[in-house]
Amino acid sequence: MKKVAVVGYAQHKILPNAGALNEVELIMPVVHKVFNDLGISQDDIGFTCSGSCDYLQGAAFAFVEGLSAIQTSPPIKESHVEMDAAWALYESMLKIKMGDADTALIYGFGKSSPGNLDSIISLQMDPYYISPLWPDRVSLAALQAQILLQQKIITHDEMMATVIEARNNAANNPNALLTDHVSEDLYQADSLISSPLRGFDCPPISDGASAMVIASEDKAFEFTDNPIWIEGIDHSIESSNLGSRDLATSPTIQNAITNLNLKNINFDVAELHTQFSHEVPFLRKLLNLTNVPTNLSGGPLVGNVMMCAGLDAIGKTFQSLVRDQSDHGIAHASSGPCLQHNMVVHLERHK
Amino acid sequence: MIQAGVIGVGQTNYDSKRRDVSMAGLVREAIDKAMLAADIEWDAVDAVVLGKAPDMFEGVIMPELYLADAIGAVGKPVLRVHTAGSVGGSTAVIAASHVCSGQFKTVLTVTFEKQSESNATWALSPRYPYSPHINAGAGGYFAPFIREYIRRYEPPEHIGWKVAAKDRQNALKNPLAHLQIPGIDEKMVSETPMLWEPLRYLESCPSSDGACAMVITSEDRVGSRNVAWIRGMAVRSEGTLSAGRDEVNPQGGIDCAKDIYQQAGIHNPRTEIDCAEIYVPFSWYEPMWLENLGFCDLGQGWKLTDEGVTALDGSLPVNMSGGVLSSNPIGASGMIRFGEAALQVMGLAEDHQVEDAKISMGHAYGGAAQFFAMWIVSSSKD
Amino acid sequence: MSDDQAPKDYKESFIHLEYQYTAGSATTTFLNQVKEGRLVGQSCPKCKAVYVPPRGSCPRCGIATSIEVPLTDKGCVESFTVVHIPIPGNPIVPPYVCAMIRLDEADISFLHLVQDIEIDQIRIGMRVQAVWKPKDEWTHSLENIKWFAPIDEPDVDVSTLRFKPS
Amino acid sequence: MNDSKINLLEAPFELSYKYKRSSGPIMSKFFEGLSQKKIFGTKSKAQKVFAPAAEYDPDTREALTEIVEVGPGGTIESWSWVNSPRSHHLLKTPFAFALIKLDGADTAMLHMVSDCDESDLSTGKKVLPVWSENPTEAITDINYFILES
Repeated sequence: MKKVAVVGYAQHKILPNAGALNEVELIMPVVHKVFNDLGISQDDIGFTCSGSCDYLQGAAFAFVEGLSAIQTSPPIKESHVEMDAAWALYESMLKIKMGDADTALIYGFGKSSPGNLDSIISLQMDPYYISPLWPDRVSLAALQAQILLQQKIITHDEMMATVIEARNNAANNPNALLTDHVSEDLYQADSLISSPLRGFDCPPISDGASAMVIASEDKAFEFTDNPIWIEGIDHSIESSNLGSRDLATSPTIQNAITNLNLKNINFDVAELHTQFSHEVPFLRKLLNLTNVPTNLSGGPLVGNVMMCAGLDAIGKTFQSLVRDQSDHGIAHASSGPCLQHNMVVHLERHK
Repeated sequence: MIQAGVIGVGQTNYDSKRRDVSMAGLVREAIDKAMLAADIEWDAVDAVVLGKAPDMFEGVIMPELYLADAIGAVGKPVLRVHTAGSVGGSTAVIAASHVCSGQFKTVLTVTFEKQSESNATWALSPRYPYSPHINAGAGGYFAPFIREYIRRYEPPEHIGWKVAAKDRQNALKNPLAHLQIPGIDEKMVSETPMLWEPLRYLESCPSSDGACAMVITSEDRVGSRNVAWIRGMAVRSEGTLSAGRDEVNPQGGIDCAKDIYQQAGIHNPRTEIDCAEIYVPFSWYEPMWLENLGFCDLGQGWKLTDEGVTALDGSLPVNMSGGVLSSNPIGASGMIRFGEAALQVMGLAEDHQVEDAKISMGHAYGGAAQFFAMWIVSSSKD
Repeated sequence: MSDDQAPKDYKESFIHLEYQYTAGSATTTFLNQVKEGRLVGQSCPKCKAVYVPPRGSCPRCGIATSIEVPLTDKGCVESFTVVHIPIPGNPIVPPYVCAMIRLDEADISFLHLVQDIEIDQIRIGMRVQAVWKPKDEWTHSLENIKWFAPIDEPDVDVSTLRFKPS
Repeated sequence: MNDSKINLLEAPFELSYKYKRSSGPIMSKFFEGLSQKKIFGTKSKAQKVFAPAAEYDPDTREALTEIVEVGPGGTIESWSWVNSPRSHHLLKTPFAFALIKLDGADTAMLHMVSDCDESDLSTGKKVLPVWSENPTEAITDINYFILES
């Protein structure tokens, strides 16, 4: 099977409200940025794939609008997932592995500011039994947080430390939306939105876009001296029946650990698509990352572009490995309530 | 590239309202049939690929999350594809890519729409601020392209009626088809009310509930099963409001067809392809796509239709199943084309079987005639 | 949630979501001009294609359309359909003509109405001009143009309209 | 194109639809039951009881057809207290979303718990449904659950 490398990644500055910018105006700068970094154009791209969600901005076919940001003459090989763009990366990787393309452009975009994300996310749930009760995204996440706390898998202190660390790390991330320092006192004084989650435990409403270029073994070195290889990638989904899941663990993360043989790898860096603070210590323990620098970008707690934050975790890991000349990175993308669908990516600098 | 083939196709019956089932039940009905046809059990399924058109049709966001249990995906990778009307076709291509990449051996893919849950026109056309009241539905969007085709090549008016009657006559031989209109003929079509000139009521697709599933597997897992080998597959996209597009004969369709012919070693599609399932939601798209896909020269497509070449007993039967004009669960409509193409070369198309079909084509398009997905399947591997 | 008149075989599930629409800079600029009775497109700095209404990009080239191009309100009917059925949410009474209007100097068309002519007289290539509402009714919408009406100029051969990059 | 000087056009709009849901045979029985103040689950071949009545077993992937009555009481498995209900919440006074394992079931049901304080809640607490006076064969035929006194 062909090996596939990440060769470029660009992220729009995360905005609280990108009102002035439509999806085209968000996507185009990041696509141009990643092309310019690599000295390439759409003509060098064999496959293009995007991730987005119509309901975020309330427009059917948001991705069709977004495609206007891309050069499509002559017509391009292109597809779209109504998922986080991390899954657009997955699809693109399959295209390269099968030999249908040597290179791929992946982009994701999301504007959460136009709508009410809480009620929109209710519509991800079972439409007969659950969404008519309009559970919001924070309350759903809180159900898992409560179980993790009760079973002492994580602690309140770990959640607080996660928030403080995320804000501190954000200072080094020029694209982060929230960079204000949070003290222990400030955290403790914050009100509970859905217990046990405070406002600080939740990600900000964010608008943005990101783009990535990946390439086959044959092409990667034409584009960059620093390809970062997708050494392993695995994803799987858990039951839609929230009440039948064991929320104290994650069988899909366990799948990835086994399938990617992660046990004996010493990771230098990790970026996790953890939208809520409790998910960070939970996943770090599951993935054996307690001593691995995690979410150096600040992660979703300092900027959470829906449909893009999973791709961003992969992109930020790529950037860390290039910048620090380190060897092994692990990235995680997620979808659905209480980490229902998880992807784990093992990135490696050396071939 | 790893060889892959379709070993099972499963379809629900299509109807305006499948009120007897939930969304999960609808999708599962197609899956159960596909797995039975493929003679596999759940443990053989390595990944699931789900496709459907906009989430607003059913008001369920990212429905792979809600459907994970029904589609048997728990513990497995699942991908959700959305490429507008072409989605059923692109979903099949992506499912096959899972196998051809070598990552997976056997993939279950399923597409659906339960249009009775909402009104398609509403779901696609909320009133947005600052936008004028011009929207006239899908027919209103495509009718001007059809009028331009007619202006260019001056075909007689009855061509559209002929396609509409032919596809519905074929539907009478497909018990799963939504529209079953006994005695349908050109005259009946021509007497139905005009909707969007030049399109009459019976020249337009219905709105349907339904699901279509397929099992695609790699060469080493086929065993002694009946198989439709995937000999070529491709997708192409054009920008929506892009200067210089020819909406009547889009370059994306031309390029996509050339790509799959080259992969399959087809030099003359008109003689080498035995039959085709082409995405024809409005009657005139049959001649338009025949030209776009290189079955004939520009301006000659309507003559193939007129001469009966595309009839079930013609030399290039098109839409043997009744096509989109007879069943249109939008998200599944493309995959039905791909699956019906496979059934033909597997010899499983029953009453609408084309005798001795060995090579067939599945085609889907979507958006503003800008998204294309196609494949060639064959009874033989090379 | 459910309604007593509803047949037994389904249940109603009411979904109500509220959004704030923001037009984006290209659309805002365009509609600000429309409010003043002007049609201003944008052209691609690379291939020179002129887009109206502009959406801020040239999908041919994948670049921003930064150059403003004032346009006339005259053009031709690139193609059209006669809509005979009522469309939910659309107040216009059928039959009416919905046409692809190609403004002079523009390289894409947009859909609008054609009136002030017998429906069976409308043809592809026919020259038309915008009929504006009274000025005091102008808003940020192409509805400031009531419809396009024929003008006494020779028809255009639409096959010559296809954009060729310069 | 990033001209912040122009006054951006903004306006509210809404997506407001009534979707027509058909429940299929299993969920129809569940909803019929609710309207008669009964809660039904489904039992798998391995005797696992899913409540509310699931159509498919996520693990064995079998279609579930055997209907069994459960509840109406249950125990709290997890909860999240919402002190200030937000615009889309059905209850306008403080309440909890909770995962409730109904008596006789092996899986939990997501619903709401109200008429109590947060400090009254804990895992393992017994709850009872408060039934709607105007059942419509919907999940909202249970208004919410209350703590068993």
